[in-house]
Amino acid sequence: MLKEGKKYIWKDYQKEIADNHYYYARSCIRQNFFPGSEATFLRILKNELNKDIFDDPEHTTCTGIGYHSDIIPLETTMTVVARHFALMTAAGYKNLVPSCITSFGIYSEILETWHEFPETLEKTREHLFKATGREFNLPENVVHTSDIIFKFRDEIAARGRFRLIDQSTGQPLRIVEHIGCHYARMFPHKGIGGAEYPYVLAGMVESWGGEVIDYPERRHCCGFGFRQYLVQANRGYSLSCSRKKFESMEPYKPDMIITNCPGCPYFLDRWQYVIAEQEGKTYGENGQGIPVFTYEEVAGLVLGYDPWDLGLQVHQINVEPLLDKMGIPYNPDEKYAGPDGQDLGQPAELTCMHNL
Amino acid sequence: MKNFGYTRHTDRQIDFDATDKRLYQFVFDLEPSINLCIFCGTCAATCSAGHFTTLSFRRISLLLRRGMNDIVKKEIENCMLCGKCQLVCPKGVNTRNVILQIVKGIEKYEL
Amino acid sequence: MKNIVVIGGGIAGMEASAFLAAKGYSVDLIEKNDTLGGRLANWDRLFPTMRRGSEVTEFLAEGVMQEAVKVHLSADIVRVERHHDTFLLVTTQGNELHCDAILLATGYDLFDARRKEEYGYGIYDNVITSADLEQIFSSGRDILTQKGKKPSRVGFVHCVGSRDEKAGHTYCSKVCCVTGVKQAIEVKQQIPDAEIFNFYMDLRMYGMHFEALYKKAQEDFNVQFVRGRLSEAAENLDGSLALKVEDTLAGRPMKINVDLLVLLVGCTPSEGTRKMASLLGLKLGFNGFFKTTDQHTMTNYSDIPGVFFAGTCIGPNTITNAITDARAAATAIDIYLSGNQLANRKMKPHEEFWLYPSH
Amino acid sequence: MNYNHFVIPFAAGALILFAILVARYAYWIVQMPRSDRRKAWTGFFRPAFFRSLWEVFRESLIHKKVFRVNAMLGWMHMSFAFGWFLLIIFGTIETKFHKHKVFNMPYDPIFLRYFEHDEKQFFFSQGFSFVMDFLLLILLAATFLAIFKRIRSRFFGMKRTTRLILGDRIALYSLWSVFPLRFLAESFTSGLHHNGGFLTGTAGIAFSSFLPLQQLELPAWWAYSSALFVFFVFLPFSRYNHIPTELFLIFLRNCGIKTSGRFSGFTEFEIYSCSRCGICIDKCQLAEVRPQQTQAVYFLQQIRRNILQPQTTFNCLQCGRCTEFCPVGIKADTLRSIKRTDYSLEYGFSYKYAEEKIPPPALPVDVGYFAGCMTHLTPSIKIAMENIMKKAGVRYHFIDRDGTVCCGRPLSLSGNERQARLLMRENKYIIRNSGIKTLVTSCPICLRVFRESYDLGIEVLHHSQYLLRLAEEGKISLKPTDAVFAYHDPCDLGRGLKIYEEPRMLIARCGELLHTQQEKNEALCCGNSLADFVTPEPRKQEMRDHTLQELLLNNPDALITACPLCKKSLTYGSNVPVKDIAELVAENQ
Repeated sequence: MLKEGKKYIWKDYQKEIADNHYYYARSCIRQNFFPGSEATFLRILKNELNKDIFDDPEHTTCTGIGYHSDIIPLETTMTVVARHFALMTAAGYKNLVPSCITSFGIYSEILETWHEFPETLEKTREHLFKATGREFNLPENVVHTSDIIFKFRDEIAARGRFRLIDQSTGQPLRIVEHIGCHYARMFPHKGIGGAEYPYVLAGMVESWGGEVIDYPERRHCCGFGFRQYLVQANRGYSLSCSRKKFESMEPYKPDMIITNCPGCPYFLDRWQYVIAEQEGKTYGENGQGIPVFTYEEVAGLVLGYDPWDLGLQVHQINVEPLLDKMGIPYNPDEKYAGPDGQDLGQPAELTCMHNL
Repeated sequence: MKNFGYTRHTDRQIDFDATDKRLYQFVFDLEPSINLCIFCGTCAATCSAGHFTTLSFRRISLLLRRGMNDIVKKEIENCMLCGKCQLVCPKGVNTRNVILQIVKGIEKYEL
Repeated sequence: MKNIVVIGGGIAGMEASAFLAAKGYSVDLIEKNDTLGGRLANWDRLFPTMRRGSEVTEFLAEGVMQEAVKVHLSADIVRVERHHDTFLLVTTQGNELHCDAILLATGYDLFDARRKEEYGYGIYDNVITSADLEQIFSSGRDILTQKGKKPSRVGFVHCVGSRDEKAGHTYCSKVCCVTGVKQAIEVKQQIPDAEIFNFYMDLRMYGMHFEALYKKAQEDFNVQFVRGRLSEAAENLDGSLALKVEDTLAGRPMKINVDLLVLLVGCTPSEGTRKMASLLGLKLGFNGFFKTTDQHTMTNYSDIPGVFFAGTCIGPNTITNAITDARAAATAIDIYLSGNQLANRKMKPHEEFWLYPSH
Repeated sequence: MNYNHFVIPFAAGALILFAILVARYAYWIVQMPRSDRRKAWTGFFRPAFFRSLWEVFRESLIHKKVFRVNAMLGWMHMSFAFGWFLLIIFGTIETKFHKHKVFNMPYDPIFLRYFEHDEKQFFFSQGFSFVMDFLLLILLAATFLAIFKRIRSRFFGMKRTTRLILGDRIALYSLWSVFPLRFLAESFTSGLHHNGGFLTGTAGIAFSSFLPLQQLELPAWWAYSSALFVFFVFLPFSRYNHIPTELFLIFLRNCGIKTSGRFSGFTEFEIYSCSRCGICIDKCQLAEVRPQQTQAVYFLQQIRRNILQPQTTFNCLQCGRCTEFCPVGIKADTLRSIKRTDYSLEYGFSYKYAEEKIPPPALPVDVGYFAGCMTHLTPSIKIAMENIMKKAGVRYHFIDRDGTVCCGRPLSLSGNERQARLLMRENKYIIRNSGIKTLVTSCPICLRVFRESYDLGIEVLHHSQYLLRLAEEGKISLKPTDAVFAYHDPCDLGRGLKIYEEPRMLIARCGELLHTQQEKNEALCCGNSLADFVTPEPRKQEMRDHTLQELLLNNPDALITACPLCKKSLTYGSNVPVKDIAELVAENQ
């Protein structure tokens, strides 16, 4: 693998990322499955980087899930997106930062459609006005939250207390990065590093001391695929996709997986459990699973935040072995204790997975 | 094993390195003209048995190379060895001997 | 005596220069490299004969020598002025060349395989181009993987940068298919144990004896041809490459590992073509090669009287046809300079771009 | 009693030979089926015995068939066989007169010259000397021819000659030396005792002028006896084994015994009767295009040596030309068919799909037309047949109009008799189910298997036979033209089913039929035989071109054949139209 070759490609895929004053759009999935990640993002931006970011309570789904499940027509999506822009305009922001990769894809796609077919933009303005009486300006800068973290990755590294290093050996952790499909597949030039060798997560891993693994099925989808997961009978398809990735990355002995998409960390995490239950096959060191993280969680770990504040207790795959490896202290007793000390409940007993 | 209401799908992808190419090698060694096949399908279109069944020499020739011997074995059963395919083949593949050698190979390797 | 400047010292430029000089013109041949021979100088053996490329360049050089063509090596044109029927060209060395006709033989460039990102050229250790492989052949080195192992399986990918709208080249580069077959045979000759797989969309064996070469590859060298274009390559732990193709004839996706992957890169319009087009104010065709006056009959003629084309600057072509075209261009220039009526014939204009989306 | 130690090699050799042959033949006879053995015993008391004697004289001594194929070769064989036979007969008689005794030692006639020098003592002694010398001269000439044939086979009009194995070589060289050594030994003796005939006597006088015959005489007789010893001992292990074996073969065959279905003791007689004369090599079209040793002679040799290769078994057109031309009458094509079943497959084919796909006719009709797979590839034939039958007002059922179930012969030719039976069963059901009384097919391949293996109980005709019948019944009338035609006999139709005349009679009604070099039972194969599993396509085309060359020698206007496969094969290489007999009839109707 020639790093220079990747750098040659990366230089073609740079994008402008606004410096400050962000309008934050939360993700349906993430705020439910990984609430700690979004909280951490805001915490990092506000407390560590001193940025102005507005977390608007009025915004809704971008309709991405419905749209990609073929149950929401494009016009509706456009109007909903237009409403978000109206909220942003009203709040006085120009830089849109969605937390969800699919939302990022939706915004990018809609903006591109309006650019190619201006009549659809006019129609949308009309629809939105008729429905809500709102008007909007187009955002000046639309980037994904992972782009923001990428932009400030070196600042985070500088302020960090931990690095992605195995404390016992001093060797960098071996990290699989997994990019959400909607990040750059549709518009390679809207993703840092392009679609084939995205640099957004790899850049973070490098800055924070880890080593990126490029394995054969790196580009393969996690298998979420909306329809595939949402219909129970189709879930085998999702499962098969993730399994293909695990099988491919297994020989590289990864320490962790880092992702920037709502669905991917969820499925890469949960499917390991399902595969263990269904086939008795386990991955990771000693068969204890490969822990899966969002980039915010990893940034939080680097910055020395308390693992349970990051929400790592909601992961299916236990993160403790990795925390031990990195030398990050944690209190096992507080794992399932909520902010007020109430019991969060624990995952059910597992039959197959080792050491859980 | 827990029942989740779904199971993993078998992969449609041909994993070339995981399939058994002994049969192809066996046939190729005895009838190298099989590699002249350009998969034009003339053979399959004229096939007497293909008139009644799904038999296609073109597909057999291809799947044999990919080591998908189960399908080959199943499909070849219908061949009547009449030789029409051989007469129409534009590349001179000795189709009938290929078929015979495949069956022989299936017996040899107990596929 | 009338002067002619030929720009580009590849095979077309060389042969046209020799023919024009033999006709009694004073010919200046401008070549940007320090040797003549163009792309052929980097090619080892030729399809379908397997003769050395150098034999052809030597033959052509003999003509250039014999007819005392004035060869300007390491020279480039920096300025062109047009005065009625004559031209003034200024070279990088400061030479001012006055001439009555210009022959453009600016050839082609190879497609930059790095642009086909998913194939990993320049990223994965064991991905090389057909041109790299020719270099290995010419040098007499063994074909080895990056780790110095003899490859036990080699893949060839056809149409890299050709017939690919995403890569910006909609046309067929014409020579890569048969080059892929030729190189597959050569690799097999060097490594008889190796398995060879050629991944193709269509095999275009249009030339005389090309089909026979293809058949030989199948029959005598057991080269496997897989109809399916490579979608993506990824590197395995051991440095081999995991290829994803669809076996379109089986109707199934296929994964196959190879130790070495050869990308059969296509032809693109050359840097020299673009430069001369802007210096002369010539139109380029839809694909970026020179636009000829007519597609069928006036392929050596540009829209500027006195400016002519030869060889692959108007589109990909074989050596055989480039040489023939060079001689045709020499004749066209001769007819033009002799004032013969033949030069004044006109074709009804046609729209070159009717084939392509609105432009 | 005459005796010298040098008689031992001869006597020992003769005893060994006798012992081996008796053991071997006894074993084979035991291996024959009981019914065959019964036929053989009773054969002695039937005309078969005398027919056999006559055939032995004709073929084993005179070699009539060899003469027919190649006169020079015939002469050589006759010289050896008949010459040696007479030498033994006259030698024995001579001995009897000489000794005035009925019983002599078996070696007496062989070495008579050495032991008996007084030539004047008995009746006609000079005459015997002359005859014996004359026969020796003929045998010496034959030896010379044999040696010359080895060096220059083309002189005999033979393009190829058989390759020898070790046993053959030793036997051959010893045979070559037998008669020259006898000549030397007898000459030396007559040089000393002046008792020879015109040849040995003269030579003896000449030798005595410059050779120390006293010292050479005994060694020469030793050498002669030793050569006989070597020849006798190696005979059973060489091609010359055919000499005694053929006698039995002729008798057994005349008793009505033959090989069918599987190998028996009789087959052993057949296999060992091959003289390896090599005629089958020259007659084999494969020999023209491929160097492989696959012809009948090699096939039989490989069986004898138990090294039969599948390549040899399956690399054969089964055109039957080798059988047709074999001087010994070995049915090599039948043997090869049987041998192929050794390679038959256990399973791997299943045809249950066939029968329900082809429906019987809506209304009962008498005539059923079966086009066959190959006819569907040459649709002009079936169109012609339909046109003729419609025009002739025949009500017929086109059995395989919507798809053919293969007749099974191609499978049978691959040795998979069991699977072929499965297919035949399906087809038989379809044909019987159609309720027809006459089955007409355009394909000789189908026709042959319908007749030989189907047991349909109805009339089965080739379309040429049927068309001739229609013409003779006046249902179709043919207009003669000026055109000249050449006719290609399809192997299965001609040599296979002996249908030579019907197509010719039809052609004669349409124009002039030219003779070709090799026709009827001698006809060449089109090269595309379904029986051959090995020959690569380019070589088949080469064979086809040879065949076409011969067929088109007299520039016919069209080439007529009566087999869709032959038509398909010949069409690609021919520069004149190639038509099926049905097409010709349809055009001239």
